[in-house]
Amino acid sequence: MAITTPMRFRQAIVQALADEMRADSTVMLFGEDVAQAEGPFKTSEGLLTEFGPLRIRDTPISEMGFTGAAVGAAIMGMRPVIEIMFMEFLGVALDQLVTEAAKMRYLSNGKLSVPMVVRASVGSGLGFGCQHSQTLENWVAATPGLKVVCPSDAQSAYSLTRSAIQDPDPVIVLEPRILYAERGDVDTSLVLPIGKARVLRKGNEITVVSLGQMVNVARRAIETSALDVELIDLATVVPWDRETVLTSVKKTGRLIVVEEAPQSGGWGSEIVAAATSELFCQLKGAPFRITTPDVPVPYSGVLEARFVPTADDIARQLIESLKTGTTPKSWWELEGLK
Amino acid sequence: MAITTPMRFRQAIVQALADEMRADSTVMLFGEDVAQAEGPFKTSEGLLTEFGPLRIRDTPISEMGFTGAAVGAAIMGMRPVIEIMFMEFLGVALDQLVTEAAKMRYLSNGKLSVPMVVRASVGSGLGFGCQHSQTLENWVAATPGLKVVCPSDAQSAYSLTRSAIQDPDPVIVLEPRILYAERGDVDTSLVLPIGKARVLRKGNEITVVSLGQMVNVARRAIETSALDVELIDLATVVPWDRETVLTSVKKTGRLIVVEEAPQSGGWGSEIVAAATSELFCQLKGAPFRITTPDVPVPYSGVLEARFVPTADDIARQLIESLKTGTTPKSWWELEGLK
Amino acid sequence: MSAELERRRAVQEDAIAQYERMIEIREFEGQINGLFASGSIRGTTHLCLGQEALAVGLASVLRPTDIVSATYRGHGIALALGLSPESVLGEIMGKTIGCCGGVGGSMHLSNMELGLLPTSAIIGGGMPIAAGAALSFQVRKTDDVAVAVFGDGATNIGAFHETLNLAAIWNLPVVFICDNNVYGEYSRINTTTPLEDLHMRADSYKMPHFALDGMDIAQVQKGVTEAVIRARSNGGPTLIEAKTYRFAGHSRADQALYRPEGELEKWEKRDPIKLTEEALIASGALNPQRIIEIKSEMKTTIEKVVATCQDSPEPNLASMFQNIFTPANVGRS
Amino acid sequence: MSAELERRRAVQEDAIAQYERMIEIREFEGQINGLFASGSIRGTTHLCLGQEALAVGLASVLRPTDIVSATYRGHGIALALGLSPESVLGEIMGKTIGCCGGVGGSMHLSNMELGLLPTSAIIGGGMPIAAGAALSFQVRKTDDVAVAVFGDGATNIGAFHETLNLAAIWNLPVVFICDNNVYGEYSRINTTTPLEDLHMRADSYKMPHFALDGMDIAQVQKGVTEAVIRARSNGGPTLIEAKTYRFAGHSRADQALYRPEGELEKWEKRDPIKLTEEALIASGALNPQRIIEIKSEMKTTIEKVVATCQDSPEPNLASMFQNIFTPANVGRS
Ligand SMILES: Cc1ncc(C[n+]2csc(CCOP(=O)(O)OP(=O)(O)O)c2C)c(N)n1
Ligand SMILES: Cc1ncc(C[n+]2csc(CCOP(=O)(O)OP(=O)(O)O)c2C)c(N)n1
Ligand SMILES: [Mg+2]
Ligand SMILES: [Mg+2]
Repeated sequence: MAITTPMRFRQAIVQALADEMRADSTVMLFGEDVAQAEGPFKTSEGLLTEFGPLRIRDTPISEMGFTGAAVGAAIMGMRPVIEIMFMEFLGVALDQLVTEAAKMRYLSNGKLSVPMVVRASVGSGLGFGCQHSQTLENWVAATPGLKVVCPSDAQSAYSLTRSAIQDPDPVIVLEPRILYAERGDVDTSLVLPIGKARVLRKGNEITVVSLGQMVNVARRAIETSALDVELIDLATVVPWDRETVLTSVKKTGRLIVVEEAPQSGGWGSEIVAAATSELFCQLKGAPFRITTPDVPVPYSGVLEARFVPTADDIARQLIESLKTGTTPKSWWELEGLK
Repeated sequence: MAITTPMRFRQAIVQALADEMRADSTVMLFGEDVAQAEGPFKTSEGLLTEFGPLRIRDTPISEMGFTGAAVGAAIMGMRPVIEIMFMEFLGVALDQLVTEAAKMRYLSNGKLSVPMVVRASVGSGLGFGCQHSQTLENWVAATPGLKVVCPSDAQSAYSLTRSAIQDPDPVIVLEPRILYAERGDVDTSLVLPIGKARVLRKGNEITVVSLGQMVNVARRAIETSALDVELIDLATVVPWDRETVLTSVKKTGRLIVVEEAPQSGGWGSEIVAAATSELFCQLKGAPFRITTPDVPVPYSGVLEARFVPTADDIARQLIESLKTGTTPKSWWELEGLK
Repeated sequence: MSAELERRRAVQEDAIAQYERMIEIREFEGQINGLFASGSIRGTTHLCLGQEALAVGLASVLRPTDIVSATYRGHGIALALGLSPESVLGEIMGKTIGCCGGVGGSMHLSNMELGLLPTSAIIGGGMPIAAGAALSFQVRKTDDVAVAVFGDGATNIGAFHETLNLAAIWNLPVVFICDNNVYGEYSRINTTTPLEDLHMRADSYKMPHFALDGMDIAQVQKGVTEAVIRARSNGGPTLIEAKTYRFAGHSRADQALYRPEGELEKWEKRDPIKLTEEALIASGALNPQRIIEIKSEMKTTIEKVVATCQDSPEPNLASMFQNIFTPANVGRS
Repeated sequence: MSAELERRRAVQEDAIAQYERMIEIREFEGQINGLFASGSIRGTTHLCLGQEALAVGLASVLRPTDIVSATYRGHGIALALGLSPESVLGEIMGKTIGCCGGVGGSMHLSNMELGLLPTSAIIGGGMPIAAGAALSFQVRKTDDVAVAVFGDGATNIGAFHETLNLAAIWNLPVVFICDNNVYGEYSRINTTTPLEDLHMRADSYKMPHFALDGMDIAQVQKGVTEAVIRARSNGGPTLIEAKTYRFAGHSRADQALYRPEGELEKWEKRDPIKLTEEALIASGALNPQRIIEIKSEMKTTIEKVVATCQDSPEPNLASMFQNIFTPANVGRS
């Protein structure tokens, strides 16, 4: 029987970092306030003490500089992990990931690899306002050469972080900030490979694909709906697990993606489009996405609570779509807000 | 009858800039080598001479600096146009568009607007290698607050550039670099509003949606296929013209998106997903995308010529999909390359 | 003239009003932690306790047509520029009464009438925007100036470098004010920056620069005035380093336990409010009795503001769909 | 030892070999325009004519285990570091014989055995990467160094600023070499940068810095050696400004008509090849006759290289699908 330990999501990250650093002396961590202060979100607690200032480092506020430094260190055989406090800050450093790191192996004729990990906190729900609450998967999603994962609970935070560090190529780990304090049971021997989705609940009527903080909301919705839904935590956004998702949709004939990304341009379009192209004849109803509206993330608690799809929204749309076979209206269309 | 003038795509841009600058003294242009040298792609020929150094300016190599300067100048009532020589260079400045400009109106409670235009050359085909050939629509596509257009010929280069400058909000104009030298007829009185697709060819069997440099390739494919295809130049990527596209798909029952973006994460997923969600019951065959493969843009002429979908590829897939109702294989799947 | 413009004019003209505004800021910031504890505020917030002289000194020197770009640590600057305490606290509480209707929050205060651009939560984000505002003044040939206020930590981000260079080569009417409060988040500036006198970085752009005592409102006024006059008269940009100190932690959660012993106490001896009181008493403009009254009145005022904001309605759902794009097409043709 | 490592060793040891390599670069670059005209090369290309002393001087001082990050203007540095002319020209022609199998092109030469990172086409892009390589040396406690070569124009991009600050605060073993060839594209440096001596910007990071005459290979060797020794012995980074001049236009299409009259001619008097010849003749190491022979031999060699590359096969379609991800999982566990 697997031995599990209860811990918070953020502690699972600390644990994964520590376990990797113990196993491999080339693993190092740097970012703003990750060393002395042990991380703005306490995701590096104890690491400076255990691994010392050569491997655990605070950086100046220079995302381009230290992201690029990770690229260079990785090329030379280190396995740097960097922390981007809020995903938005990659807006000043995206070049180093999309246009440098992702292309380095190609441009070396296969002579080098870039085994770096970028950890970035993402998402809404904590009242951080519109410049600190986006998910922004799309910034990195259409980039051959990058891998992108997103844990949804303490277990996947632990296992995906380890897989990301072990991966020989650049991996971006999107950490839903709202989950840092959540508790879960972690089996440290469980491996979650990159590129593999997690089927969290078996079902035959509808396939729901979700990611990050929406996974739990989708699960609650499914439970209240009392429908026979298969819930897939996509876990890896790039390259996403076509096999698991398409096998499920083949079985259920119905696909709903539940995502925090905006209606326009969110990652879920990729899943819906690919599933439709490949399985058109086997679909029993319109596949669709349940998303956030096309608005900047609002600050007010009242508004922000309504910004992400709620379990009620999702349950309503699950039930209605099963009944009608068509795409139900979003809550803001229902309320005439757009 | 409309009076048209023959000109090159890049000249149409010059003309649009000049016409706007004559009409409005708040319009200005800055970027690297746009003044003295009249633009690395000669898209500002004659402008310094006519409008002088106050309004036409060379900048240092500081994309973050001058993009942000455009945001500030726009807020204060100017209509700055900036030139980003290659779209990739926004990788060092994306913050100013996605996280600043797009949110400014929201964060001022509607008290300010940001009437700026970002012109950025995009795409493959000229042997510029993988750091100077991407289209990267996805960097800006999931951002409420930004508009994104992409001309496909001299006429739309002229008309969309003018509409972009006249627009009160930030607009990004993606200019397919390979088209700069192409000739076309321009009617300077023709207005192409932002958000409106262009139906370039009426048809009843299949709807093809395309963008930028792929529009002409798709047109050639349609002509050789001898099928009754409706060709839509999407023209605006955000907010895309749901009405025109969905009306067409309602009529034809079939949708194919032809795009230069990579198979994973490209903008076409949005169109396929939305059309499927809304029109599922009216579709007669699998909607699908014809894209570039998930590889960095290769340099070699032989490889780059094969990187974008060819007219032959497209024609084959049009014909096959009409016959089978399913999604045909991409050329690299056919050739067993992936 | 709007009430907020009146508030602005007050600090422009009168030393007592300036002192009162400093007290207002001190009182205002003092309320925030309690409001967090009671659940009236969520998210995060960044107090400017100890930095009141810079905020008010700056506001007293500028015109409302000048433009200021500041940061998430912006309550004090907003109040100093004239935003009403209701519109600032209301925004922090996410209420309709807030300057941004509640959709912005603590990190994004703004008021275009008073020249406050939406404050940025991205380090360095506001700097090129300020330069752009200055560019517009230059092209239109007004004599307004733009001011960018940013922290010590911000001097290590690329935008700082690009903006200063651009402003210098274009000779823009902009004043860069580095509010060196010794810390960037939990990092003491000397652990991230090899240089002690940050204003020296202006040499890289052949830009005039100097440091000033940011705890002394008179020094702030003198220094900023010098730079503003240069900017107004086509003399180009200036980099000012205001030496200040952050009396509170970086943000809500932070207790600032990383401070070397005695450091806070040393700086508290130069508390800007204390220094101002001493000066006003010395000049005879105020007496100790009046100071006690002002503080007590201000306490009452701010308590009322809190009550008003707490009673103000929550925004309705429609408000999150507004103000993304400019309505209709207000373009020219 | 591979033939390319032999080529590297040659320039490390011998002044004549260094001179020959400079001639090789000159000859090589001279061929490029013709190859464009004949359609053998597409895209764009950036010649380093006039900058041969910097390339060869640098390569002569470094070890193959040191790491160099350079730019799209990288043919000379690649050849100097030891890449064979076939692997450089082959890459520029997009052939399988190229160092990158033809998928990279002129702007992206690389050879990890010789310590050349893929050159970057993004201004400033390679700078933090070099710092990162230096970081790995520091953590692993080797005494290798990393070198970042970049242009004058690159000193205005944010990455320059962030990288120098990071390298300074971490005391990284990295040498920054600004190849100030007076122009960034079509802009003379003084039109985009208020400072003339760009190395002075290192003062912002308390980093040692100096200028050197980039036309004189002995000066290059002396200056780079000083910085490399400092880096190898834990002395941290240095910023060197090599004063050079770009004899050709910015890229293929550019005729450089924007140059002030007489400027090119003035710099041509200090042609690095001429200066090297004078020095070698003065020291008796070479005579004029031998110089003519070397040039003529090199001409023949490069013509053969052109022929070889022209005969080399085009890549097959499969090659564009390779080397995106590392095959299998070569991770540890
Ligand atoms: C680009 C970017 N990187 C990191 C952060 C996170 N962050 C917020 S405040 C802060 C410290 C800034 O320090 P300083 O510039 O000294 O300003 P202060 O907070 O002291 O006023 C950091 C690192 C950010 N907001 N933006
Ligand atoms: C971020 C970025 N902005 C702009 C460019 C376009 N560009 C290519 S070369 C160049 C000039 C660079 O000048 P300099 O740094 O002096 O190098 P040189 O070409 O003279 O070697 C520019 C602006 C780029 N490649 N990357
Ligand atoms: Mg600070
Ligand atoms: Mg140069």
